[in-house]
Amino acid sequence: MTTDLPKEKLVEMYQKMLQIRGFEEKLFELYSQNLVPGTIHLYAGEEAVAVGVCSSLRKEDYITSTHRGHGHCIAKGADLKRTMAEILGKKTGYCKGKGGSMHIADFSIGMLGATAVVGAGLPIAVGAGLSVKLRKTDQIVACFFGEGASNQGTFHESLNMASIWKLPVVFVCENNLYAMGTRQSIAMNIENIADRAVAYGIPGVSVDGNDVLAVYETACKASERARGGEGPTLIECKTYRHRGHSRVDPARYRPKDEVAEWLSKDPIKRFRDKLLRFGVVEGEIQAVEKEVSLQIEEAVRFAMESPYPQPEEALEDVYA
Amino acid sequence: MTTDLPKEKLVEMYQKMLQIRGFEEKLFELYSQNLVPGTIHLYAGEEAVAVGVCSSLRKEDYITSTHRGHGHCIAKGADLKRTMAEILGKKTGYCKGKGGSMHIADFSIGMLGATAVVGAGLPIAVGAGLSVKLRKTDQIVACFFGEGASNQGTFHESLNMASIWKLPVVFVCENNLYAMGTRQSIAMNIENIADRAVAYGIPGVSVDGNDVLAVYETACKASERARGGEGPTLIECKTYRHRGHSRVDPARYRPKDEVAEWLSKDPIKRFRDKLLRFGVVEGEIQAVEKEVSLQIEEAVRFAMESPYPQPEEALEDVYA
Amino acid sequence: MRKITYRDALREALIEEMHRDASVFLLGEDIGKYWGGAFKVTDGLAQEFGEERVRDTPISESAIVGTAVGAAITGMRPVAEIMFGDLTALAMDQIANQAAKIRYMFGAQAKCPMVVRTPFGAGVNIASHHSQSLEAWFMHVPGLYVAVPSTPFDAKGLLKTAIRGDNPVLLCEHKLLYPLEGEVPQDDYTVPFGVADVKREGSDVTVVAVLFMVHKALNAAKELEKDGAISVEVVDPRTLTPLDRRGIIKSVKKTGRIVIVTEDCRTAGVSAEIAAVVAEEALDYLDAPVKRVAEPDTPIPFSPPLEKYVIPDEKSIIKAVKEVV
Amino acid sequence: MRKITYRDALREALIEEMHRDASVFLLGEDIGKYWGGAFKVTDGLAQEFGEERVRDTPISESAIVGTAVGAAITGMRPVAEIMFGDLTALAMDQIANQAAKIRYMFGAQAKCPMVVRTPFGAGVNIASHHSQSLEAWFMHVPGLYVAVPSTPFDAKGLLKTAIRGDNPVLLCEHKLLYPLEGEVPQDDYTVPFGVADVKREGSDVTVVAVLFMVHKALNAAKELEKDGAISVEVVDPRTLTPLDRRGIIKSVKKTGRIVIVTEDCRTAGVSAEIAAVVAEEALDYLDAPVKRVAEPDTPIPFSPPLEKYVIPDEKSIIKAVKEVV
Ligand SMILES: Cc1ncc(C[n+]2csc(CCOP(=O)(O)OP(=O)(O)O)c2C)c(N)n1
Ligand SMILES: Cc1ncc(C[n+]2csc(CCOP(=O)(O)OP(=O)(O)O)c2C)c(N)n1
Ligand SMILES: [Mg+2]
Ligand SMILES: [Mg+2]
Repeated sequence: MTTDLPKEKLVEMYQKMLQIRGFEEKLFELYSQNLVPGTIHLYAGEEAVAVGVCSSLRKEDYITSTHRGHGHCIAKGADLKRTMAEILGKKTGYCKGKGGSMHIADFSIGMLGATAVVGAGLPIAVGAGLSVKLRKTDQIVACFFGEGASNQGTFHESLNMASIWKLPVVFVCENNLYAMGTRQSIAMNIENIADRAVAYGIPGVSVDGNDVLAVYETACKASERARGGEGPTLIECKTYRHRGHSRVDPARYRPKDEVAEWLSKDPIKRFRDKLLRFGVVEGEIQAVEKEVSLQIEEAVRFAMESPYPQPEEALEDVYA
Repeated sequence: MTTDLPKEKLVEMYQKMLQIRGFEEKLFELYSQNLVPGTIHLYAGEEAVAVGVCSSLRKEDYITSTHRGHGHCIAKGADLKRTMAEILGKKTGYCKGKGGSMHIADFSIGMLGATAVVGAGLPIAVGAGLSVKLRKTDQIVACFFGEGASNQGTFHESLNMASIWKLPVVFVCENNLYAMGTRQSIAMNIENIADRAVAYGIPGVSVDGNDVLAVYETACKASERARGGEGPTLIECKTYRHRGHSRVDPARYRPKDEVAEWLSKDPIKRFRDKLLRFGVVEGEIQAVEKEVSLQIEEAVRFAMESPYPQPEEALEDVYA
Repeated sequence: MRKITYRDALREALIEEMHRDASVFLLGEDIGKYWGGAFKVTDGLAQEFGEERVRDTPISESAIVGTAVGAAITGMRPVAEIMFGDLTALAMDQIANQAAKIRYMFGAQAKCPMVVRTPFGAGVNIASHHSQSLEAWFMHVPGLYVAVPSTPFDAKGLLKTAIRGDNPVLLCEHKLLYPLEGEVPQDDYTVPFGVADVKREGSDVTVVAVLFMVHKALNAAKELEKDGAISVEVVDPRTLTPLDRRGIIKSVKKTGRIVIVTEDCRTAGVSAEIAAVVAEEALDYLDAPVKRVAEPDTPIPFSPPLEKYVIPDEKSIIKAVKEVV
Repeated sequence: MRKITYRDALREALIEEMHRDASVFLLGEDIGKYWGGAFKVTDGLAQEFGEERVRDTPISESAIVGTAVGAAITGMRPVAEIMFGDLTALAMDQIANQAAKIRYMFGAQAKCPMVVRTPFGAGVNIASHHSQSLEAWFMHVPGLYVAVPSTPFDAKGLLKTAIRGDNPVLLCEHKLLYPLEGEVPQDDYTVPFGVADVKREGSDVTVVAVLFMVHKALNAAKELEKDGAISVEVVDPRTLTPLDRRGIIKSVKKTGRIVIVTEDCRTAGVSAEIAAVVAEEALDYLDAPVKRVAEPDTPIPFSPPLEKYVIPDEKSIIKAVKEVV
């Protein structure tokens, strides 16, 4: 496989993937030390999806996200420090500590927020797409959701609506094979979520979700289509989460060899090898890796040192 | 076209279709005389669907129904008198006057009731199918709904669930081209609702919904499949309502020639011609027609003479 | 002053706001040129503003509201119509968990200026799925405003306030109010949220009523004045969130008695909250127990005598008033 | 008597009822052998009863409840789990418009014996979409029963009553109660609906509390007894529908004072209905205004200090009690 992408873009994509991975691994650690309140759903293993898709977007484009949202956030360009601070419940976090891991958002970069109600983000993405159309800008919307979410009624209503109105929405299904402990085959009778596109008269594509360039290319086509006023696309990215559903889940429901197989398809490792083949030198890669690990350390420090909000702030921000 | 059906069955189907038509036309009349409270959604023109499908069912099989439910009710074998009484709000009606036109039901013949929330009947049909499976009877469930309802989230969730559990449910989409004033093409980007079956890995079939024998044959196949434990089928019956959406709707949104074309495909007229070709003699047909019109008159008389419920009965039947 | 119907007052508000602000648009089932809304509130608007801004939707209540949310947080001011109030149940997640919470959850990064218009109420024999009054559910949703106009004047003024505001609003209409006529100024005006309106002054008893019940309360008040010379003050909160607690309490302090008349079913309804407010904040001024006049705890039945029996009427209001005076 | 947890008490009820009656079955997301329920209430049940009767579902809340409805009206006794109470919003139509109304609409032709189990409550920092207490919505749904067990004993007994009854029941659990231990008899028993339980006798003030708040009320009562020698009676309604109004009023008649403690947000919450009942039916016995202790009208925030601030605690209960005594 070759690519026409400039080296800088490739390295930037690699950097983003590393940021996500590093961020999640650090969170895992902090959680074990009881420093993360509530729960977290880690994105490790699925980095190629968020980064592949978001690399096809412009800054002013929108994304909507899920309970597994840190990766989307970082891929869209969110600040690691404020993301980390939010997840730790700090006042300096994106949502002043009101949202936490499951409601991360950065409206300044078009990250319209994570909803923790599975499937609830889809109609919101449709609305953002409609807004774009009515305001006549050339923004587009990428809407992330899991294969489990594709069984929600909102999936159906949203894809239908986006289709009839030819809205600039790219629906990105992160098929990581499981919804909590429920394997895809228990919850639906089809192999490819992409096939569901037929029901709405829109294109549906399945892609290797652990290959960031494959995701990127697929997303670029869908983005162009969206920006060109031709309407939505459903992209299914086949991927796998490295860890349990949420921090406390040992994921015993997954066969060991399945896990091993997917770990061997680690999107970061694969992309690193590719970068070398594309002529990025080892030293350059290591420099990025070093930089990212410093960024993560800095994010943690920032978050840890940040104050909690004052209790009474709980009463603010209910109404505008 | 030929048929293997015994003459009695054919005549019985014709009779049911006539009952529905006669019932609806009479209701139209009564409504104009201010004798029907509330609103009514007439089924005239779609008789071949209810009769074709219900003729493939056994008495102990279930159906679920919609706001346009009189036809389903009659086709499943409900008593015309009690149906009419219910629609007129009388105590002798199936629901003691509590339900009316939009909530007609006859549990004694497996008619599990009409819901007026568009799309809400689908999961209920799935539940009935699951019940059958768990109780290990050989009943099946026919679930009626409109093409408009196929855009509801419940459609998606229900077909998916019925598919994964291989439930004995026949989903019957009555595609009459409109949902109130909204033409199908405004509300969805596909031609055939049957294509939506792909999303659930089940068979989807489109059939001429104004040809009662075609509907019957399609329904028989689906019913056999259901009874055989092979799971659900989605049948789309292309049909047309002769009148407006509800009693007050003049249906000006429908092009005149479209209406004319569909009126010329009147399922009752077509079936009558066929009966003659199948060797049922004119006299026999006329006898049925006469009988049906007497039945309707009797139903009206019964309903008109029946008392209203006592006001305080409003407080009964909230809990078992 | 000219008189127009409640329906026309709502339509005028939509028209004027759509002219004033290009970010206002409408969406809902059959609101467009083929039908003009099940209750004709949007009749003619698609013709005037085009189908982009007056948008017919598929039957997808959840996505209708969700789409409004997405549009609202990205710069638009959608006004969604849910054809019948009972069907808000289908959009409950998008209304209560998304629209109402989005600002708070995201630490005020977003605002969600949108309106959901929907008709509640019984009285036209369309049974259990088309007749409920569910305002109380939405009062229990922080982040959402709930408006309940009872007159053409309030309808136009509250809808304008709703559209211009930066928060999600459920505008509760009532089926029987649409044809009602009332005075509505030609000039632009708004009705503020959180300010109850004394629809009739009185001194013996406060009757708090909402939506169609305001008119039944006014009729009852007239009757009572003639009849036993009881002077009834009729207070219309106009918005349930924010609720003008001070306005209600002020009236109770004056009269010492309160009857609350709502069309929802009694238990945990709108009247419960108002009763609780009085029990907490004005107990010492009460000369008689609080009274609720509401629907009994049943679904709405279809048959005319049954339906009539469950809907509060002038008689039941008069009876309640007499019990406390 | 042996002590078991609230979680185990619920599980025992399910196991015993499934053995007793073949028509009882369970459905819900991740309730089966791979997870055993998000809060492990159904742990091991798929292994014991098989996957037909302990059925993992897709993420389709509306269809989960709708499927239960369809099964219930055709002879089964489904127990559906909605993983978090907040998600009942997605199934609101099936719960409120279908399950609760089906018997009435169809003139008693059908019965709909089903249970929806779901956990409410905040306190574990999982923010606005996983922490609400929404019991009040369901109190406002005639045709539905609403049970709110606060102890392992009540949990088992109420769940059994719910399963054996012929009506739809929302069984409200609470996340923080699952690990709570309490005495539960080995023998079969049920707890009747509509009978409040005096969890602690007292004479100076009645505190009505539900779910986890019962325990905070009991702690506060202990504190108050020591402290200022105030004798608190703690009344737990155990079911909100039917509500044991007589039981509550009886206690108020004794104490002359009432504080209502619920974890839902204040406006139009459970406490509003209870306050209204007292204001209507026991006003003359009140020596002080009714007091509500509830969450403020905000979504539930994530960060620990914020969340802690909005959840009623012993301190706020003690303060409220002191204000009325
Ligand atoms: C509507 C809803 N149902 C259930 C849950 C509980 N829950 C949280 S994540 C999850 C699984 C989601 O699966 P999927 O959509 O495949 O996303 P993934 O977690 O695999 O990324 C479930 C069931 C929820 N938050 N919202
Ligand atoms: C959930 C819901 N949305 C809207 C309505 C109002 N309504 C009643 S019938 C109808 C059209 C239904 O169209 P379709 O499903 O095609 O059935 P048809 O009337 O054509 O038989 C609508 C929008 C409703 N009753 N329920
Ligand atoms: Mg998944
Ligand atoms: Mg139709």
